[in-house]
Amino acid sequence: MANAIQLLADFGRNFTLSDIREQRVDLAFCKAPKEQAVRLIRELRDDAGYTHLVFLTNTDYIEQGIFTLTYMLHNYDARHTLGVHVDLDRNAAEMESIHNLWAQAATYQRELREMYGIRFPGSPRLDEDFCLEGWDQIPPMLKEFDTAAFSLERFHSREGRGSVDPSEHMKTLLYPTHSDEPSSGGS
Amino acid sequence: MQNWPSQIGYFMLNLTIVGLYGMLLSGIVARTLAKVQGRIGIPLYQPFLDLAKNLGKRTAVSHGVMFYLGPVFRLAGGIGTLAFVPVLYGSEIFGNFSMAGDLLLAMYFMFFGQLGMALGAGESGHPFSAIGIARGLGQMTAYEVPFALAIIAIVVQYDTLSITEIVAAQQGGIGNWTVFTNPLAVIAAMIAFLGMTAYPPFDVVMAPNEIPIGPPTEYHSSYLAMMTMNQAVFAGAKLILFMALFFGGATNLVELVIKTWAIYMVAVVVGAAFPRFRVDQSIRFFLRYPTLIGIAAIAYTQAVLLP
Amino acid sequence: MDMQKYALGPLPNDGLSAEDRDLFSDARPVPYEPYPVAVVEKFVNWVRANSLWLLAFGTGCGAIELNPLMTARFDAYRMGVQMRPTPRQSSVFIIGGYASVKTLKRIIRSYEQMQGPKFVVCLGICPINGGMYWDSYNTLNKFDEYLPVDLYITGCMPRPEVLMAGVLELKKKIKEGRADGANRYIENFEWYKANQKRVIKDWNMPDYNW
Amino acid sequence: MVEALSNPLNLVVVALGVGFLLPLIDRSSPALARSLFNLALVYQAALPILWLFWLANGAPTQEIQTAGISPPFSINLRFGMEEAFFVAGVNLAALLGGWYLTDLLRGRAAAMSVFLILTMGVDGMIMTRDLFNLFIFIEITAIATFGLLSLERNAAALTAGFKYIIATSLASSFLLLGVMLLYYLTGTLNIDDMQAQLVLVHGPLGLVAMTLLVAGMIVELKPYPANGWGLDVYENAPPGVAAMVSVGVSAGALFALYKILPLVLPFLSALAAVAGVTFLASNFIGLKQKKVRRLLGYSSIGQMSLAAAALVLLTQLDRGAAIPLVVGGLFLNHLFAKAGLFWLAGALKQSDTQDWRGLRANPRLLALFGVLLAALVGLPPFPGFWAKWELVMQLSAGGLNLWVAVILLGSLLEAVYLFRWFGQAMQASKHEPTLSGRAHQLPVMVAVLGLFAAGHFAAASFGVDALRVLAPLYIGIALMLLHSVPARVQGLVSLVIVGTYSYQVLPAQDGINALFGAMLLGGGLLMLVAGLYRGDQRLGHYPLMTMLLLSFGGLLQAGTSLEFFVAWEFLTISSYLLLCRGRDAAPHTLSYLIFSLASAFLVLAGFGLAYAETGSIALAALERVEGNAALVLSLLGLGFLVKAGAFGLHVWLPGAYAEADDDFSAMLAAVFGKAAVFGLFIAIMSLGVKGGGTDIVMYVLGWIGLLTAFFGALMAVFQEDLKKTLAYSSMGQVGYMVTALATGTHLGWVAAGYLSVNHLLFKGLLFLVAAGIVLRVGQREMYRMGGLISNMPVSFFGMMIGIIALSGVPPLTGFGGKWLMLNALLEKGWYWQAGFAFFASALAFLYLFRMIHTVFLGQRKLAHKDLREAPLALIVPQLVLVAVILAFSVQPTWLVNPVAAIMADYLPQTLEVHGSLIKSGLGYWDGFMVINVVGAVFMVSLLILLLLSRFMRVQRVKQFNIVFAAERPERPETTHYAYDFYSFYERALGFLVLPRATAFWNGVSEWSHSLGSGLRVFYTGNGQTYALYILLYVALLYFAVGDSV
Repeated sequence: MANAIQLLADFGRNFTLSDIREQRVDLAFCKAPKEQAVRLIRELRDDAGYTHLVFLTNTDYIEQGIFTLTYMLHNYDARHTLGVHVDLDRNAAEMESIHNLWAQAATYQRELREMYGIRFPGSPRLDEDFCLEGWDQIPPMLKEFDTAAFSLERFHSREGRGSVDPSEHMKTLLYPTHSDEPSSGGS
Repeated sequence: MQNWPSQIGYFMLNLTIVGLYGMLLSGIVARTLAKVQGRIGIPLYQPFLDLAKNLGKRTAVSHGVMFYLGPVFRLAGGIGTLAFVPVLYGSEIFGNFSMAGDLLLAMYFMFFGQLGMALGAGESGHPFSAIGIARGLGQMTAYEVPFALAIIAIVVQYDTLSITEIVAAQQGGIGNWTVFTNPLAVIAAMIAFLGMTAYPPFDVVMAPNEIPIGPPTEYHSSYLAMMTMNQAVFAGAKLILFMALFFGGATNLVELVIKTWAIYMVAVVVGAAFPRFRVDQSIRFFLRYPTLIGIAAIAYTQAVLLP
Repeated sequence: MDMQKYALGPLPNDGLSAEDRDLFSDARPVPYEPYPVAVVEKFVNWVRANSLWLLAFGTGCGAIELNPLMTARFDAYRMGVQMRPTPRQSSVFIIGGYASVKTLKRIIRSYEQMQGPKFVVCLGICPINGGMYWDSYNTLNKFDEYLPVDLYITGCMPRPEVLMAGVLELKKKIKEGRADGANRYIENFEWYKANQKRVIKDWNMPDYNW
Repeated sequence: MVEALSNPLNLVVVALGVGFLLPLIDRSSPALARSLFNLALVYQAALPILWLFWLANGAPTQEIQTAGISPPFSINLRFGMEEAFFVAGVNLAALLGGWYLTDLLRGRAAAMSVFLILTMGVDGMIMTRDLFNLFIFIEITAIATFGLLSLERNAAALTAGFKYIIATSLASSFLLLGVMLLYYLTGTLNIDDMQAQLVLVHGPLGLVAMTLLVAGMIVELKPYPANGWGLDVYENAPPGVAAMVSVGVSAGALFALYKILPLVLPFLSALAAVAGVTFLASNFIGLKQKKVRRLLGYSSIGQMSLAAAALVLLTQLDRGAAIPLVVGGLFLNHLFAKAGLFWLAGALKQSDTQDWRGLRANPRLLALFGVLLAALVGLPPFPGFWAKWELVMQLSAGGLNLWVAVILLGSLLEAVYLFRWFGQAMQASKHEPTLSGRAHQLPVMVAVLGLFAAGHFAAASFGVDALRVLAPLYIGIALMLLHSVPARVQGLVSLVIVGTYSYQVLPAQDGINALFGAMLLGGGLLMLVAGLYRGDQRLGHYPLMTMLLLSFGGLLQAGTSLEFFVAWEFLTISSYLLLCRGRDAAPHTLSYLIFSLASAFLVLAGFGLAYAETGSIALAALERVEGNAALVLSLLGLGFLVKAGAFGLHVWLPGAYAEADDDFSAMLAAVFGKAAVFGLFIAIMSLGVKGGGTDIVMYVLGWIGLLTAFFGALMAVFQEDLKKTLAYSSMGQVGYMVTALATGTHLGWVAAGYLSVNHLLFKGLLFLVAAGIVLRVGQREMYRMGGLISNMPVSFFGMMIGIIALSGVPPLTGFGGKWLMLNALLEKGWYWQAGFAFFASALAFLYLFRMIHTVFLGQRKLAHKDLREAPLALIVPQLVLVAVILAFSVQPTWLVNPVAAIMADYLPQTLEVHGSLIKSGLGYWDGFMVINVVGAVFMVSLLILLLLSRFMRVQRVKQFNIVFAAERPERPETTHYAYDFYSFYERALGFLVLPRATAFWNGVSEWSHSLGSGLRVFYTGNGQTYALYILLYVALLYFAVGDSV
C-alpha cells in the first residue's frame, strides 16, 4: 500500500522517521525517536485512522545495547497494519506510557516491566506482579538471564534425561546403515 | 398409636426400599441421559459405589456446628417427608406415619431439610453456597405457586386433605385417576415438578460450571454421602406423593416402581431437551402459564367437578 | 492411630499477615491408617477404584484431552469416572501437562482442599521432567518434588486412549492399596513444603490449605 | 362585707375602678399601681371561681339589676353556672396573661388599665342580658384590644391593629343596626324578653334584623375567608395579647353567640355551615404555615369555629344538655392550651417552626409543649378529648354523619401541622431555641396543670371512673418523677407495678380478653425485662412503657367504647413518645402519629355510629348493631387495619418499627401490634358474622389481609436493613391474622388466635435478637455483618428457632398456624386466597434465610472478631420465648385447645381434638406425633453422621478455608455474599414493590397542602379588601338564608 509510505512520508515532515519499510502490502514499519514516538502514535490514531493497538512488545538487542519496542497499530478502514519501532537505551530503559491512548496498553506495559524491566512512569499498577509471582531474579526475558542454568538450579532436572537431534534420531531409526556416512545436505 | 415397635420396623423397611429405589433411579436417569448422548453410561449400581466411596473417605473438614448439622437436617428432612407419606394404598406395612398429618404437613415438611441444609451451607462461608441457596429459594417460591394451586384444586375435588383418602377416591379404574379427572391440576403440578427436581431448564441452582454445584459446594465425604442418601429418599418420597395425588397411587410395589419411574422420566426427558433458564426467567415462567393453569384448574374443579 | 507422631503443634503459617492468620486454620494434617479390618479396607479400596471423581481443573495444555474422555467416543463414565466441579468432592487430581510455578500454587491449594484418600495423576511428559519446556524459567521439572504423584502417564500429548489406560492402571494401584500418595504427602510434609516454598517465593497462603 | 365583695357586678366595677385609678396612682407610685393591678387580676379571677363553687353548691343564679329597676326597663346581667364558668376561664387566663405580660406592662399604667378593661369587656359580654349592652361591651373589648395591640410598637402590629379596628367596627355596626331593628320590632332590648316576643320578628325586616345581628356575631368569630384581619392580629400582636384575643375575646364572642342563638333560629344551619367551613379551611391552610404565631392563629380560629359549630349543631339537634360538656370542654381546652402555646411561643423567640429544633435539649419545656399540643389535638385526658367524644356521639346520634367526618378530618389536619411542629422541636440541633426569661414559663405550667385538672374533672363528669381509666397516665407521670434514679431501678419499679397490675387484672379476664391479656401484658412484661439491657438513662422510657402496658390493661378492662377509646388513645400517645426516643426516628414519628390518629378517629366514628343505633356506649352493645353493621364494621375495621399496617395503609410501619429503640421495636411489632388485632377481634366478633352487608366487608377484609401478607413478605425480601426486614415481615404476618379473622368461621378465628400468639413469640424473639445484634455490631445493614454465629451462638439459636417458627416448617409452632389458616380458607371456600396465602408464606423463606445467613453465617468481618454475646437481659427473654415456642411445638393442643374453647363461645366449635390429634373438616394433624417422628429421624440421622465421623478425621477449619476457585479469599467483605441478595427476584417481581402506597399518601399530603395554599389566596393583607370580604360575606349570608326562610 503505497498510501502508507506516502502517509509516513507526510508525517516525516513533523517527525524524524527512519527505516520506513513496507513488508507486505498491508504491513509497514517505521522507526521513531523515543521522544517523538508517543506523539506520532497519537496522531496516527487520531488523524490517520490507526485506531487499534494490536500489541506492544519488545525485542532485546543486547549486542547493540538497546531495546526495540514495537507498537503495532491497525487501521480498520484501510485494513493496514503499521509497526512503530522505538529504540530505548538498555541501561536506562524507560518509555512514556500510552495507557491514556489505549487503556489496555497498561497491561502490555506491566508485562514489559516484568519481563524486561522497562519502566513506563504513570502506567497503572505497573509494579504489581503480572505473569510472575514472587520473581526474585533479573527480568527473565533479558538475554543475559540464563534460563537453563536457572531452571537447573531451581527446578532440579530429572536424572536420565537425554537429548537427541531429531534428524539424527530418525536416520538411525530408519536407515541404521547410513549413520556413518557424511550427509550431503547437513552441515 | 397402638403398636410402636412394629410401626417403626415397617417404616425402616419402607425407608430401605425407597432409599434403594431412589439410588437406583438416579442410576437409571444417568443411564438414560447417556443413551440420549450416545454413550453407554455408568453401571446402574454406580450411585451405590459413589455413596460407598464417599462414606469411605477418611478426612473431612467442618466449618462449624451448623455446617456439621446441615446434612443431618437434610437427611432428616428427606426421611421425615417419607415418614408422612403413605407409600402403598391400603397397606398397613406401607402406611408409614401418615396418620400424623395430612397433605399440608407433607408439603410444609419438604422445606425442613432444605432450610437446615441452607443454614449448614451458609456456615461454610462460601459465597457460591449462598448464591445457590438464594437462587434455589427464589425458584422454589415460584414453582410452589402452581403446585399449591394444583393441590388446592384436588383438595377441592376430593374434599379432603388426607393423602390416603385422595388415593382412595382414585381407586376403581384408570379413569378415576386425577390425571384424567382433573388434567389441568396435574399439568400445573407436573410443571412445578420440573422445578422441584432441578433438572434443566431449572438447574441454575446447582450450575456446576458457574457456581460449583451451588449449595453443597463445600460438602464432601460423609456429609455428601448423607446428602446423596437424602436425595434418594426425598426423591422417592416426592415421587410417591405425586403418584398418590395425581396418578392413582399404588397398591403394590411393582405398580409403585412403574408409576414413579414414569413420573420421573418426565423431568428427565424435559431436562435432556432444554437449555437453562436464568433464575428471574424461571420465576416469571412459573408465575405465568403454570399459575394460570393452576387457577384454571381450581375454576374447573369448582365449576365442573363439584355438583 | 498414633496421633502423637504427627501432632507437632500448629503450623507457623508465616506467609500470612497477622490479620490473615485468624482467618485460616493452622492445624497440621494427619495421615490416616487403613481400616482396622482388612476386608473392609479391601472392599473400600475396590469402591474407591470404581468411583473416581476427577477434579475439573485443567492445569495445563493436556487438560484438553480430558474432555474427549468423557464424550461418547471414550465414555469414561463406564469406568466410574466423573468430573466434579469442586476439589472437596473429588478424589483424583489430574495434572494436565506442564505446571508453572504460578499454577503450582493453585494446584497445591486445590490438592490440599481435596479429602483423602486422594490421588494425583500426571499427564504428559512435562510433569515428569519438564518435557520440551525443561529449561524454561517457569516450568517445574520434577512434579513429584512438590506433590506426591500416584501415576505418571507420559507422552506429548498423550491421547485419551493412553489416559484410559492410565485410569485402569490407577484403579489397579488403588485396589492393591498402593496409591498412598495422600499419606506420603503428610508423612513427608516438611520436605514437600520446603520444596514448594523453594519455588513459590510469594507464599501468601497458609502452610496447609484445609 | 363578704356579700359586697362577692357581688358579681364587682367584676365590672372593680375593673373599671382600678382601670381608671391606675394611671393616677402610677404617677406617684408605680409599684403600688403594679400591685393594685395584680390584686385586681387576682380578684377578678378568684371571684368567679368562688362563685362557681357556690353555684355548684346550690346558690341561685344571680340576676343583677342595674339602677334598681327590673328589666326590660334596665340593663340586667346574669351570673349563673355558665357565665361563671366562662368568666372564670377568661379571668384566669387574664390573670396568667397579666403575669406573663409583666415585662411588657412594666411602667405602662395605661396598658395595665386597658388590660383590665379588656377583661372587663369580655366579662360583660358574657354576663349581660341586654343586646345594646352587649354591643357596648363588644365595643369596649375591641377598643381595649386595639390599645393592647399598639403595645408592640412596630409597623406590622399597628397595621394589624388598624385592620382589626376596621373589621370590628364593621361588626359592631352590623350589630348595632341589627339591635336597633330588633328593638323596633319587639320593643325591648332584653334578650329574654325578645325571645318571648320572637313572633314579632318576621318578614323582610325581621330577616334583615336577624341577618345583621348574626353578621355582627359571625364576624367576631372570624369566619373563613373573611378572617384575614384576625390572623394578622394573632401573628403580630405580642404573644400575651394574642393569647388574650384568642382565648378571652373569642370566648366572649362565643358566649354572646350562645346568648343570641335563640333569637336567630332560621340562621342555625347557615351558622353551622360557616363554622364548619371555617374549621376545615383554617386547618387546611394551617398545613402550609411555618410561622409559629400564624399557625396558632389558624388553630385558634379552627378551635373556636369548632366550638361554635358544636354549639349551633347541638342547639339544632335540641341536645342542650350536652352543650356544657362539649362547648365548655372545648372552651376550657382551648383556653388553657392555646393561651399556653401563645405564651410558650412568646417565651421562645423563634418565629419559624423550623427554628424550634433542639428544644429536646430542654425536656421540661418540651414536656409542656407536648402536653399543650396533645390537649389541642384532643387527646385524653384533656377536656377537648371528652368534648370531642361527646360531640361525635351526639352528632352521630343525630344522624349528622357528614359533620362527624368534617370534624374528624379537621382535627386530623390540625394534628398534622401541630405535631409536625412538635416533631421539629424533637429534632436534634446544634442551636437550641433561645429562651427569654424564666417567668414566662410559669403561666404555661399553670395552664398545663389547669388542663390536667380540667381533664380529670371532665372525665369525672362523664361518669367515668377517672382514677381507674386515667391511671396509666397518672402512674406514668408519677414514675417520671423518678427520672434521676438509675435506669435499671426505674425498670424494676415499672416491672413491679406492671407485674402487680397484671397479676390482679389477668385472672379476672375471660374469653378473648384472657387470650389477649396474656399476650399483651405477658409479652409486654417480657419486653420490659429485655429493656433492662440498656443501662443508660433513657428519659421517659420506663414511665412511658409503664403507661403503655397499663393502657393494655385499660383495653382489656374497658366495658364501654369510651374506656376502650381512652385506652386506645393512651396507647397512641405513649407509643408515639416512645417512638420519638429513637435516634433517627424523627422523620417517621409524624406519619406514625397521623396514621394512629386517623385510625383512632375511624374507630371513634365507628363507635359513634354504633351509639347512634343502640344508644349505648357499652362494648357489649356493639353486637346489637344491625342496620349499620356493615358500616360500623368497615369503620372499626379500617381503623384497626391502619394500626395493623394493612396493605396500602402501611406506609408508617417500616419506619416506625425500624427506627424505634431496639427493645421498643420488639414491643411494637410483637406486642403492640396485637392491640390492633385485639380491636379487630372485638369488631369482627361483634359485627362480622351478621350476614348481609358485613359479608362483603369480611370478604374484602380477607383480601386486604392477603395482600398485606403478600406485599409485606415481598417487601421484606428486598430490605437491607435488619429491622426493616422484620418490620415488613410483621406487616405480612398480621395480614394472615386479618385474613383468618375475616373468614368468620370458628376455625378461622382459632387460626387467628393461634397466629397471634405465635407471632408474638417469634417476632418478639427475632426483634430481641436484632436488638442484641444492633447493640453489639452498631449497624443495622445486614450485609455489613456476617459469621456472627461463633460470637453470638445463643442469639443464632434464638433466631433459628424464630425463623423456623415463622416459616411454618414443621415441627415448630409455625406449622400449626399455617395448617389452621389454610384449613380455614379451604373450608370457607376461599380457594384462590389459599393459593395466594401459600405464595406469600413461601416468600417468607427468602427473607428469613437472607436474614440469618447474612448476619450469622457466611464470612465474619475482621472488626467483629471480638464481639461478645448479647447481654443477659436480652438473652433471658429470648430463651423464655424459645422455651414457650418449643413447648407449644411439642404439644400444640396446649395452645389450640384453649384458643378453640374461647372461640367456641362465639361460634360453634368445628375443630375436633382427640388426644394430640387435631381434626378439621378436611384434614388432620398430630403435632405431638410429628415432633416425635421428626425428633427421632433427626437423632437417627445425627447418629449416622456421628458414627461415620468415627472413621473420619474431621478437622474444624476457619472462615477462609473454603474452596475459592483455587484462589484464596481476599477480604471477608468481598467474600460474603450478602448485599442485594435477591437481585434476580427484583428483576422478576420488583415491579410489584415500587413504592406506590407511599406515592399515594405523598400525593394526598401534596394535595392537602395545595388545597391549603389555594384556600389562602383570599389573604391579601389589605385592610380594605378584608372589609370588602366582610361586606360580601354578610350579603351572601343574607341571600342564602333569605332564600330558605
